[in-house]
Amino acid sequence: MVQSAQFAHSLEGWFGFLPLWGWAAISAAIVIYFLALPFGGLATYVERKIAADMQDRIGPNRVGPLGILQFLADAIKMLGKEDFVPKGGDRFLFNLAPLFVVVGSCTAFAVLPLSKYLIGADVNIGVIFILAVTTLIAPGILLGAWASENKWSLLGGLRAASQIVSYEIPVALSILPVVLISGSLQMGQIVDQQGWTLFGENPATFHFWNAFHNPFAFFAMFILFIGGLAETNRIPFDLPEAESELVSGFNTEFSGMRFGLYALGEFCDVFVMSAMVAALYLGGWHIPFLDIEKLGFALPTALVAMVHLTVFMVKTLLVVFVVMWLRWTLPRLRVDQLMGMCWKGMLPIAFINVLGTAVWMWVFKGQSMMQLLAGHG
Amino acid sequence: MFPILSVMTYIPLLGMIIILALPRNNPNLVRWVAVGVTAIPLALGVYLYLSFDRSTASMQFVEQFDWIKPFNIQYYMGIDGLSIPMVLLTVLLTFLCVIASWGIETGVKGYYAMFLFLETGMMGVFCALDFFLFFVFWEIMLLPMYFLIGIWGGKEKVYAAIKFFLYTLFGSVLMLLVMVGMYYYSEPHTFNLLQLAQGHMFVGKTVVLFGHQLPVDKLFWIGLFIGFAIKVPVWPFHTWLPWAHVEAPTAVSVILAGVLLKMGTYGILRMNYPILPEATLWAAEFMMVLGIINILYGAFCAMAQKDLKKLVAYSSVSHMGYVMVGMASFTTAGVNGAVLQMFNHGTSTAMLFLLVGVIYDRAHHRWIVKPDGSKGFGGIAAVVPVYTGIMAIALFASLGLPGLSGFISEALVFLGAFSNPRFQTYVVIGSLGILLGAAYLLWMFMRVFLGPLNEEYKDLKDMNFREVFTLMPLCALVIVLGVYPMPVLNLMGSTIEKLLTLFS
Amino acid sequence: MNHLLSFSSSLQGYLAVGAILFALGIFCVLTRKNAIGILLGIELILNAAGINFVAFSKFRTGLIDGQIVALFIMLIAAAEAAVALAVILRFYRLKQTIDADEASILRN
Amino acid sequence: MDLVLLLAEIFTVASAVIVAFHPNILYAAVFLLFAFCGVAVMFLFAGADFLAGAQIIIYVGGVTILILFAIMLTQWLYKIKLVDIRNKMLLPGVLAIGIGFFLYRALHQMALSLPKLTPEALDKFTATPKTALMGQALLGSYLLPFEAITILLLGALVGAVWLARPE
Amino acid sequence: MAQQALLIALFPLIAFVIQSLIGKKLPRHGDFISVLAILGSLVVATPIFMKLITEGHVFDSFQVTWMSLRGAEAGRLNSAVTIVIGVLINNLTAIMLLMVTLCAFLIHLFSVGYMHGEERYHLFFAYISLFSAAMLGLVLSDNLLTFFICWELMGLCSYLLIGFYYKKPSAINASIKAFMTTRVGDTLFFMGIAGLYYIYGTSNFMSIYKAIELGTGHGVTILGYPALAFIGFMVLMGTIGKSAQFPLHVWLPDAMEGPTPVSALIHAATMVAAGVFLLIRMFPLLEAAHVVLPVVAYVGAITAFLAALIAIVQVDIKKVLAYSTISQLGYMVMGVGVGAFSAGFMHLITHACFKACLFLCSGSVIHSVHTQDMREMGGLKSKMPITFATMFIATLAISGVPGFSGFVSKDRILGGALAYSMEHQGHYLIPFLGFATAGITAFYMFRMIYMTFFGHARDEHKHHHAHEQPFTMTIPLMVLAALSFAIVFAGPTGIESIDHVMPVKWFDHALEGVQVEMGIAEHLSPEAEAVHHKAHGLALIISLAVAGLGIFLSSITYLKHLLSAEKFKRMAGPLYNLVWNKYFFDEFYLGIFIKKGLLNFNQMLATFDDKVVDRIFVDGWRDIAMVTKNVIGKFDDLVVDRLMVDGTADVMSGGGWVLRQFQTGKVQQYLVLTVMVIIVALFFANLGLK
Repeated sequence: MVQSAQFAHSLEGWFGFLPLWGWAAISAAIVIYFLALPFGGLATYVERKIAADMQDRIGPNRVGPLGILQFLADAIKMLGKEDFVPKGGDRFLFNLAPLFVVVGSCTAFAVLPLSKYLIGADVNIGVIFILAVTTLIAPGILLGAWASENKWSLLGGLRAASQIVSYEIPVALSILPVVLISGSLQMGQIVDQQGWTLFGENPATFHFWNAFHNPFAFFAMFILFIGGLAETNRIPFDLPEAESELVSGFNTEFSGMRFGLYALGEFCDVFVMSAMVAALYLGGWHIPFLDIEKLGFALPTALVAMVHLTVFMVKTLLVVFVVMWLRWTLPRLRVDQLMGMCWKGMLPIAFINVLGTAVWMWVFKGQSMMQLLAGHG
Repeated sequence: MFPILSVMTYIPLLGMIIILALPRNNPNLVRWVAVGVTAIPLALGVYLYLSFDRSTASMQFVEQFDWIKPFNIQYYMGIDGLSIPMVLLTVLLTFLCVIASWGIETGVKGYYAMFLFLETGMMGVFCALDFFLFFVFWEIMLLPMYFLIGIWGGKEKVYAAIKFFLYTLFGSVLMLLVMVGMYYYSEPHTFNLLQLAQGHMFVGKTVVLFGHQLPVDKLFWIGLFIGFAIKVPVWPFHTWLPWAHVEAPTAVSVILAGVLLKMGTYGILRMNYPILPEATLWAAEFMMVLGIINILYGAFCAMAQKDLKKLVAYSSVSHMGYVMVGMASFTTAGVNGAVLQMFNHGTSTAMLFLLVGVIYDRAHHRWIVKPDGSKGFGGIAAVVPVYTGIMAIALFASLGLPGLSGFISEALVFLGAFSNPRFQTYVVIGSLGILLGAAYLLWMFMRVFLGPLNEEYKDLKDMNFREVFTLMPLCALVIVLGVYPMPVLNLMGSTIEKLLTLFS
Repeated sequence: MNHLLSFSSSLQGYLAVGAILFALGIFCVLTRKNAIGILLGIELILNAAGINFVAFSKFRTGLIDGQIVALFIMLIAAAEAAVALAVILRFYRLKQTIDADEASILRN
Repeated sequence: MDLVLLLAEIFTVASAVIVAFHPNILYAAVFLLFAFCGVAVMFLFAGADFLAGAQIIIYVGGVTILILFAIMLTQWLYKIKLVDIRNKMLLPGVLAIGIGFFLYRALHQMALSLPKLTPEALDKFTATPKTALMGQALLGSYLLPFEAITILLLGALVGAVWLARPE
Repeated sequence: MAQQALLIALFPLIAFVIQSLIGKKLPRHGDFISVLAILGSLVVATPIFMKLITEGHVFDSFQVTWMSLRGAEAGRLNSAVTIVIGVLINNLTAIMLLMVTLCAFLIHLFSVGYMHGEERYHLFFAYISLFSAAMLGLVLSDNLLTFFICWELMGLCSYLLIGFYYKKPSAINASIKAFMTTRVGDTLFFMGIAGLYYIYGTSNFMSIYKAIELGTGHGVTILGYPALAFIGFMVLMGTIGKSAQFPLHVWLPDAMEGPTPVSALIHAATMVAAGVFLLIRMFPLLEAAHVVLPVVAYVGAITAFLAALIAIVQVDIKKVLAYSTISQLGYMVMGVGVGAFSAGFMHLITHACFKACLFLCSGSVIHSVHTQDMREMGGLKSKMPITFATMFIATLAISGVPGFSGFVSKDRILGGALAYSMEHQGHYLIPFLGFATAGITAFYMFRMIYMTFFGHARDEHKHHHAHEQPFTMTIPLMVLAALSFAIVFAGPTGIESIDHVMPVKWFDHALEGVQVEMGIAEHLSPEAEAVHHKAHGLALIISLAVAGLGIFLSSITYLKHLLSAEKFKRMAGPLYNLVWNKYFFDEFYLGIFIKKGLLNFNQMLATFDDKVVDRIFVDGWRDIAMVTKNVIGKFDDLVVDRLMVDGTADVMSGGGWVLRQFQTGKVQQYLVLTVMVIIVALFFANLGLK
């Protein structure tokens, strides 16, 4: 894995370019695509496997050991399919739309804080960056649906777009408590502050995971998670592709690699959302109550980075697992329930969370519950 | 530092928002929330009382920062010995009134929301040290009061509410003029009450009005005085009071008499005295005469009333006269007595109004003598002994029986006023008020409680636990302060010392 | 080429882009029959204004005030878009068309 | 890096041209989206990092979607042809060019009259993160406009909902 | 000693608290608590008295700060703002304490029997406990402020106890009358206290004595009067109210509506005597004020005489005693007024004992025959021997028969009065009224005894049921009767030979000590001594003579029926009418002053307030506003609106028609125009640029 910051630094020599992070983001994004794409593939496999387990089936088991290479086989199948555009459809947009989705979700990987020493681009507007690029998904779906010249598709697309636009608001508001707590939009900084150690140095400067910083942040995490589910069109919010109503929703007319791109984008989006939950609220790379850099002896940076990466991935994948788990647990919502829940339920709660966190920060001078408990006033 | 005064002021506002967000169909929830919300300022009030530094005359628990910078308007809160008794009275009475309002059945949400809003206004008035801020809170307070009387009041509620509103607004207008004038004439321009009180800023300055050159400080004094006098209420600005009291629901009457009236005298002591000392001395005799008129006029009118609540209302007029007399005496005992009387009248008149409310809840009228001349009540002491006992305590506290709080303050007022040779004649005339006070209250007591039982009321229920609970704290205060008033006198000593130094 | 590069990264480059966007926006507004098309033009115009503000903020003042104004422009644009689209939908329900020329009730 | 900026500008202008001239309103909307993205990149190069993020979130995530919605609700579903551009282009063209020209000229003159920043200052300005600064400015000297905008937004929201309500 | 003495007042206070809160739930409704409390007080008070007897003098005091007010002020004599209260034990206090606790204890005891089974039994004891506490507190007070507080509390208890039978309209009327009448005096008394604070800055007795001795405060005026005179008169007003002196005596007879023990304790022995006690406490001030004492004397004398006259015609046994009380109080006040304040004080003590005895006896009788009307009694002597004996002893005492306490004290007052009139020429009315009263007293008291106990039973039924009372009620009678013998006080009788026989003279020694403390020890010149001696001798003879005459007349009229009372009644005619109606004081006060005057005035003022101030001055503004509104509204409608506004509109609409031709309704056309204008503007703007 190339240290992207260094990579960007070398670019600077060529272009003499200042904002360093701008390039860093783009370059890192290119690198991350190689992480994102396998993830997307693997995720389809994992999802099928989990589904099978839950339904007491075996699931994919033919290709490779335990069927683990199934996604490769699927990919090859997709690539081999006919390039098909529906009659009356808009070819240009039909081709363009899936790219929106993939670009939108994969670019976000650039700023995910995999480790203290392994962040694609630790830009100072990291959180906003993620929010910004993932908005590209909505037009992607909408345009693809329109270009299909299909009523079901269009309905699915409209549903998806309205759903994503609506849930964007509680999601953004649920990120705000973290911003209030850490005073930064930079992913690395946000994660770094969530450390907590029982040994060694005075932990007063850290405040444990943001989820446990105060009660409001705890609730905000759930709002973020639920909003993320809706934004990624996951069950129970999968109305845009509700097979019982709309055949397959916005991607009804898509086949082959275009369909693959939609699927890939969706899974990447799931990963990004899960990673956000993990990084913003669940301490990111931090091992609970232990800071491997403050054990009293120095570890090699590479090892630290690997441990961090492992921890972060474990947390993220746990969240992803919950997402998949929910798919087989909860029934789908109706449209009015969906919107009502967003505007009447989650939005007020998110507002209360923001206000509550602000009050908490003011009253307790920014200390977390753990700090208060530990008495490090 | 923890902004305790702001918290006390705005917690009710927060409570109002919470209450407005509660479901409409669960009035008990609303009531309990209101109780909970008002309990917080009460608890903080206890903390204030305990941690208040009695040895200094300077402002305490100060919060000060710029609010509207270009006009030098500050958000300036703080309390001293003058305000803290009033603050304590406010939080206590509001808490009790919320409990006493349990019987309100219509528009519970709105009622309690307005009530909490009212508490915010009252707290703000007593804590504000910036004239502008003071004025804002003064006006804020007006609004919920208007609605509380106008919506939940009695038969002629609208008339009473509008009367109250217009009267007070008239005073507010004058106050606003004075406020602007003070800002204009002060150097540097400021609304800060403490700065205005430093140095005799307005002495010797004049303004030409209608072709006459008039001294500014006296004009200011008169303007402010009328503004506050309406709230006190000083004769002849008192006619809103019987209306408002009679038409308002019980708890609102309590607040009206217990807290709002005090704002007038508080304002005079807070503004007229320190800011315009020369003009105050100039008008001392005038204030004294008005005070005496208040005492006697209120007492005479009270004696003629047939409505129990109106009687109590006029007794308030009379009792606020004592405050005026004490203030105008410029003696240690007088001013101490006046401030103590503000507190004591708050407790005793609150008791009376609460008790009137209790009987009104049961009998649905309050006539001592019905308008057609027949007997309203009579001999009900036989069926409601607890009620009678508490009423007797309230009554005797109100008429200044030694051993209960009213006596201490009235005695101090008269001792003080008599110590000033200028006013001895007035005091001797005013002492008639003590006599009349006893007369109208005991006469009322006789006609309502004693004598043969009016058979119509033989099934009257005695007070329930909630009602006794609302009255017990006041009862205890009345007795304790009657025996040993220093807990309250201690609070204000230093401040009054500083205030009186201006006049000696 | 270098000339073009230095122009494009200077204030004048930004101003030029802003002016072009503005002109295109005006053109779009004036030529579209469709109300939504007019809206598109307006968005372009607003963006052009934002570019100018940001450009001056960077190249001349060195303060962030320009960016703040640009932010306000964005917010107003969002509000405007919402209201405009609501109006258009309403208009559509009324007239079954969104041709701007049809919106002439004011004439008489 | 100037190259990238130049590409972004060209991309922006090209997209804007398509917006103005493409007869299909939907395409115009899609290219408007691209133009927004290009402008965001320009913002980025002008040191407005936060603004760039906001540009994408608001325009791409909000305004464009709204416009697409509106188009689809009023055009496709009801079978109205999308191509709707006027033939009379001369007067608008002249006016547009004229106003663009004068605008550029006026701003250019204004730019000349203002003092230039040193290259160091320019770099420093570009490198400074703006989020915190903007936050302080919005809650400081720009508090009143900020509050006014919030009220405007609220009003717009309510108004829009009211206007678009079902009969 | 002084601290322990506080217990005396504290015991009954605690009893009051217990009784009022939980008395109803206690066994026997808690009467034992009150009795034990007052017994405790008696136990604490006795050693103090014994110390006085053995050592001849007690003095102790202690003070605590009650209120300390901070402030600053100018323009007054005393800026002291610390209110100090405390306890003062001196000879007067010691005697009063014993008297009050003893009487109160006996009366408590009596009440247990008398009030048995009454409704609100526990409250009765609560009230009289509070009363005892207040009275004892008053005695213990070393300053006028706490004195006043206790004074008022006694008033409250009096109010509550008179109105104890609160369902009886006459009782509640009497209670409110008593409270209000005394409060008239109280209010003025408080002005006096305020005056004291004004000139001395304190109301502590010892400080006042010292200040008067030093002469401070002379030359200060209040309301234009000399300050001391003002204060003296105000204090006198307090006494007049509390001790039921003319002209505020009207409440005391009505107060007999209360239970009889209350009448005995409050309205005979203690509370009403507190007024006299106040005069005695303040005697140095009265003396220093010069003008007050004669007024005091006249007030006392007139009261004594007028009340005695009324007593003759009363038929209610308690009313007779009530008027007798007023009369005797008049004696005391007169005694103080003529300077014989030790005699006055002695009469206070002796009167307390025998009058309490009389009241309790009457209570015993009433309890027995269930009526108060003497015309329905008669012949009870055999039925109630103990009651009769004790009452007879007390009657002898009040009538001034030698050998009984009343004779000693009354004689000394009369002697003092006579001496006073000899020294100050012209004041002959005082001794004259005094002697006359002495005769009348003997007359009506014996009339009462005869009507009650002698002769035949006038109401057989009631007579049949009459019976002697149980021991709890008779023992107090006997104790009080025993105290009615002169030997208890053993003061100088004015007869040298007797004085030598009984040399104890503790009372006089005690009073001399008090005079020294007050700084008014008498140093009579030999001539004055001679005058006094002569006067006392003369007074002895006259008083014996008039008392004998009174008893004689009473005996032949009511015992032997040689003279007809009815005939006298007819002969007296209008005079009888006047006396029977108590000189029409009640009618004057209630009918004219209150009903006609005060209430109408109130009604008028309230109407004025409602109809004139409120409706005209305040609501009048609304009418003015309405009229103004109408006028301006018309103007607005016709001139401003029609002519100016609508006219403008016409002009505008004409112009609008012209301009409307430009309006096509096509948005984009407008835009084209707008852009054109902008371009033109920009063009001109660019012209200015280089």
